[in-house]
Amino acid sequence: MTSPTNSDVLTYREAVHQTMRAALRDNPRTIIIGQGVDDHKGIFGSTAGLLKEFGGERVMDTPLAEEGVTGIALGAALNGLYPIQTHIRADFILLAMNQLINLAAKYKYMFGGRFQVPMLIRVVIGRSWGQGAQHSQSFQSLFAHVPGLVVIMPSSPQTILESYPYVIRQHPGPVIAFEHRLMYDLKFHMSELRVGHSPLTSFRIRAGKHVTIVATSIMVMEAVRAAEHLARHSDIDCEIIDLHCVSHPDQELILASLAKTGKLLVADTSWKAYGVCAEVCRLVAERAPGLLQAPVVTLGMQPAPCPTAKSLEDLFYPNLRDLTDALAALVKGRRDHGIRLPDEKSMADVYKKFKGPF
Amino acid sequence: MTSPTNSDVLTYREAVHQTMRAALRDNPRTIIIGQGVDDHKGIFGSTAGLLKEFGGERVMDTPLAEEGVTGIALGAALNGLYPIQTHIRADFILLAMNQLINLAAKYKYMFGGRFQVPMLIRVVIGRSWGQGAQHSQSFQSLFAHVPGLVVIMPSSPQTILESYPYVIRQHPGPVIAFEHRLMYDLKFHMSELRVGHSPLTSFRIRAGKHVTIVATSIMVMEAVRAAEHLARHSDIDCEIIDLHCVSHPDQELILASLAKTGKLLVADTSWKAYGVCAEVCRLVAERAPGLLQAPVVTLGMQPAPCPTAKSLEDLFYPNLRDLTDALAALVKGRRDHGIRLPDEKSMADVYKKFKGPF
Amino acid sequence: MKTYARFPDLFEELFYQALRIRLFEERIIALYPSDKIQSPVHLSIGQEAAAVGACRQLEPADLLFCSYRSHAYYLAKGGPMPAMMAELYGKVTGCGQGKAGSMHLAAPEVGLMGCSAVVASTIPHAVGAALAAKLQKQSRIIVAVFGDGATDEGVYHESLNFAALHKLPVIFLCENNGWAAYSPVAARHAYQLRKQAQVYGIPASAVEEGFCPLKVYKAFGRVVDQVRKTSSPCFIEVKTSRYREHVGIGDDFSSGIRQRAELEAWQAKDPLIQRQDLVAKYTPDIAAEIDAAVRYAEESPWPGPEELLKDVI
Amino acid sequence: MKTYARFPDLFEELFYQALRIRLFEERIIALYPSDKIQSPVHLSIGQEAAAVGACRQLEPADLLFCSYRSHAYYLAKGGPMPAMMAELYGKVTGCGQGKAGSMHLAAPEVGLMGCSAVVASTIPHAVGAALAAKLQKQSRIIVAVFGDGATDEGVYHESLNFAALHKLPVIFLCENNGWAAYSPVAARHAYQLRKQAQVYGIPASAVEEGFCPLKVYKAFGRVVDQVRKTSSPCFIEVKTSRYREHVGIGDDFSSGIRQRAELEAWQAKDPLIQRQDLVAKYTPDIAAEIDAAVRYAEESPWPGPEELLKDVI
Ligand SMILES: Cc1ncc(C[n+]2csc(CCOP(=O)(O)OP(=O)(O)O)c2C)c(N)n1
Ligand SMILES: Cc1ncc(C[n+]2csc(CCOP(=O)(O)OP(=O)(O)O)c2C)c(N)n1
Ligand SMILES: [Mg+2]
Ligand SMILES: [Mg+2]
Repeated sequence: MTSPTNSDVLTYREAVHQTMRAALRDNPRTIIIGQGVDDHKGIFGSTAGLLKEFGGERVMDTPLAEEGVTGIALGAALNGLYPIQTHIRADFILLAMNQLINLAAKYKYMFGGRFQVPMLIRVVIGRSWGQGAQHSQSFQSLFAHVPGLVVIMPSSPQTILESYPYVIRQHPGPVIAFEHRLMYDLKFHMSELRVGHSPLTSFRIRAGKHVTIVATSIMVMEAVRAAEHLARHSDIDCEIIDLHCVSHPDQELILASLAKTGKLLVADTSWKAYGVCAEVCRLVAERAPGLLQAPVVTLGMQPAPCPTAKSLEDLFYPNLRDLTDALAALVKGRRDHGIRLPDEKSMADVYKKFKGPF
Repeated sequence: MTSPTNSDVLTYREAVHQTMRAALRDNPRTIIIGQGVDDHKGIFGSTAGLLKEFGGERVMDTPLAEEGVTGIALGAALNGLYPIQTHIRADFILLAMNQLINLAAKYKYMFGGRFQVPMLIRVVIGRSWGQGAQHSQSFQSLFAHVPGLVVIMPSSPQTILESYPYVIRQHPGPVIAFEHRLMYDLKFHMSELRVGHSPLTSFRIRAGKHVTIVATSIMVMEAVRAAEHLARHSDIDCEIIDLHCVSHPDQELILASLAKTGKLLVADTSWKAYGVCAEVCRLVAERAPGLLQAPVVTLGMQPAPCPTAKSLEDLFYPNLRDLTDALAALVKGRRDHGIRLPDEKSMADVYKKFKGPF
Repeated sequence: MKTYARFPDLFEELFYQALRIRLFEERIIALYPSDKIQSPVHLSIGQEAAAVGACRQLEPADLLFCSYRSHAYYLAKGGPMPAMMAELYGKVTGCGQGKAGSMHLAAPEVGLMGCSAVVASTIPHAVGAALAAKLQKQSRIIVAVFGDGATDEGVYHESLNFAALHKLPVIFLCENNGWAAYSPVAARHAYQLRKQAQVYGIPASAVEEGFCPLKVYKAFGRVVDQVRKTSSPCFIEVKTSRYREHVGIGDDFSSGIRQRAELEAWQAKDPLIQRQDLVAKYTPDIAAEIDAAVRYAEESPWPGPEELLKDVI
Repeated sequence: MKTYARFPDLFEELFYQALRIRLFEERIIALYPSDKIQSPVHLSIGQEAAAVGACRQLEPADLLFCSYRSHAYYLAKGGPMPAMMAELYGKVTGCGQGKAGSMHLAAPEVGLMGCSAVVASTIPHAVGAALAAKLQKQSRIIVAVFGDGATDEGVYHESLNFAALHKLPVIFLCENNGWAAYSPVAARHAYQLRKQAQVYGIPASAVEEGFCPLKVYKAFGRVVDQVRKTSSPCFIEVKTSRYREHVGIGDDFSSGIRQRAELEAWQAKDPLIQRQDLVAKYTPDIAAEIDAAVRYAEESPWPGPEELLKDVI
């Protein structure tokens, strides 16, 4: 994999695909295992063509057996393979919680450091177009609660190209990566890859003066769009932190930003309660609540299962307009801030463009 | 069940047992289902004797099949039964996450309100005496994150006698109750049962001026002991809130208390990150960070799997001494607060008395 | 559902029901490009006979638990067509008030107790409902409907074992279309479905001619009789063929996953294709019914904001 | 492990290994009231022959995955006794540095790749290790050891299926002691263990005389040969008997759960009880080895605070 230059444009899908291909090519002991990794759809294209190039033993379809296959991946890791396991929807990982939390997370510690189980579990978050209650969940907090697991949420091709090769080559334990289905088709501009330190941390991706946005996954992209909108239509200058490694965020980065801005908005892909929104609030409340010049504002899914009707789905997820509005209100200190909000059209190129069926 | 008077003394086990027996007696459609509910140990005595009184169809042992049995309980609820399911260790519930989160939590909403699945899932948290990494976890936050589930953590016989009959008779959906193994053998003084409102909320169980303690499960008992110690050995006056319904806490109660004390300590049975500690911080950070006169202090398990050696286990869990020390430091605003701390002996009647093997 | 005073015979009645499902789903295909149905659809086209033959043997009190591929069962068990179309449109008049979509149909009033998009996850529900039926001495039987892929999952083993252990009145109805998404059975099963059920002492039979609703009806009738008589579980496999792609309205040919010949052999025996006389005879009425359902869906309102947080607890 | 230059015969060698395990666990019983071992113990007393007979057939490179009831396998596969006793004591010199306790023994240097307190959870690990062995063309075989209760779990079905599908060199070794905690097999299984494995095309055999290490050795040898030859999975059931209660050092009689006669019939055939001549012959050496292990454990330090957060990631 060569380091892309500034002018490069890549889709999220292409970035995942590049890293998957490189992983198989660079290490004969890497396998990709999961339902459908070998079919023509190839997990939304992220494993497309790899069966042909590397064969069915290394790009391995499985029966529907999430708990069993996760245990199999773990056992394979104990005997020398590097397994990359896929879940085409995060919702299905609930069938593998025992293996991930009771076994994978503990395999090193529980045996006094005698084992390591390096493996990557790729999990795709679904959203939009009637995915509904069981194809839309975003379970990062369930894993980030548990010591022994590293949980990342790549927000862009950039973070994928930085994180996946690092994890696959160097990280000694299980890593769970939540990818976002809605970003797969989107083109992103690439910057120089940040190298020289572990990407299992958080990143400041925009400097600003008035408010700190801590965001995950697709909400990072929304945050950038909101920040650009506000830069165009107001004097509000947003600083954005891509939380990225939600299990091991860079606390100092967040606190330093907050020290500057005094205002914090957290935007996550899941429910607020017991989620990323709560965890970031813990960090601030425990370490420096005095930095807050206003209450923290949080955005996440509404506290309900995900409905299928578009009219409800549109309310269920925070959108660019909600985010911009919340930022403006937070910075201006009042709801009637008078700042122009993005219109429907400006959102249409992302989630409004997504069409199912899956 | 008659309302106990002030002078009554009851163990946690007896309280659970009373409610289980009453549930079977009062409604012929109630069943208790789980591994070992019918054996001579009867889930630490909580179902002892019920097989004999109510028969094997209503006190039903099962194969080891957590996902299947949870689904079976849900299906039984859909066809008229009230199932009470048991997990002798919270750790095993990871095998039933799909049924609980993808199905039970969503059965009402996902079908537009056409179904209800009233059921009680009793889950026992293990601790001490070498239970180790897989018999010691406390997964309340994994469920409290998910809309559709109600999660309670009874801290005493009192809260059991208030909550379980209410849940069993009146609550229309799934409730997950985390019981704490270490409290089973302990005798508690009973007060008049608080009736007339839903017990699916939080309770102020001690009024105080200087610090608000929000605690769950066995940490409530520890908080009371710490508060009593501080009352004896210092001028510190603690207010204690039993969070109890961790999925639906009483936010106003916490904020009102904090408005009075200005200081907050959260003590939970699980890890801090993405747990109860985080969620209570979210509440404060979103609604009234200005009430905080000092950073929030949190206590929970250390960020590791649970080790078995006693020397490590003692460090892994926060104990009465840690709690008292943290409270004193928080109220006095300095670590060298000079207040006498509880000694080993004062802790010996609780977790230090517990002997395995299970 | 429109009922005919009298069909000339049972075959035609069943044919009618199967055609009704097929035309309904073909209407979905026609509507899909309009983007009015924003919901992943798993079509039963090719598999209608299983639902029709089975449901015709069931009483209203008998309960069904199904998967995301259950348009056919909803209609065959008697669920109202307008509420289903409205659900696909995401309207508040839908059978799930617009919260369910295609994958979570339900019609408890006729015994369809829920459909889940998590493979195999409703199988234990059927077992549990059967446990409740037994304990409450109800005479109803319960049917779990699932695909061959669902049998890969551990919970299937747990469910078979529990049902057999407690002698519960449940039928395990496996629609074996040979595929789980794009994985063929041979890539997933080291076992043979009926032999596996038999290991649990569960009588197991199969219908090879799953294209014929009458054949399914007869075979399923034997199973229903047996379960009613013995109050113990039975397994039945219906061999069938999914004409469309796993999800959505396309097919599997362009991708090279499946050969056209595989389908054509099946279609050559499919009465809904072969009996154009009957298709012609019944299509007009069915089309009118579907038109009405579409109209109902089109005219119904979206769920409003007040629905968003309703029915969570 | 103390090795004798030459046992008179294989029977005595196996007897010795089994006795070593029994005496080790009897020492646990003796020590338990002192509260020095603060760890739930699941004793293998009565079941030693399975571990001894099986492990004697394995090469050092062959891998084992076990459950919480694995003192016997740890010792039989060659794990060092002092590190095990130290682990039970919670000392930093333990095989898991005091973090594992009785339920999570491991000795990767001799192929014991982990034990889990979650029933059935290591079965797929063995399958995965066998997959890795196959892909890397290793010649080792992998053994999953589990109880009859573990076969209740869905993941067992998933594991059998996967192993059979991919023809993996794994042996499923089921210690059938008739009980899962206090539930007898009949209350849990609608299936027969060997027939179930055979459904997946997995050859299945059983050892009825699970009290005899030599019988186990021979039967297991046939299985090992077959797996090495075919590079495909096999299942073997060892009928056995747990003398003590499920967990802890007591028995099951006082509770009325089990009849003394059930055990006595088994014990009447148990060489560790019947061959008192051999017991007398080997006890002194074994006792000395155990003494040394206890001394090692007693004298070892506890893990210090610096261990608490080590090895998490
Ligand atoms: C637990 C789970 N794993 C994976 C999926 C993705 N998925 C949806 S349908 C399907 C195939 C199921 O095949 P089968 O049970 O035969 O039913 P069919 O679609 O053929 O009717 C898969 C893998 C899922 N929905 N749930
Ligand atoms: C998943 C899970 N469910 C329940 C338990 C509680 N439990 C521990 S051992 C055991 C019985 C297991 O029986 P079996 O597999 O036959 O092994 P044995 O103890 O007889 O050796 C049970 C139910 C557990 N540890 N894990
Ligand atoms: Mg199929
Ligand atoms: Mg057993």
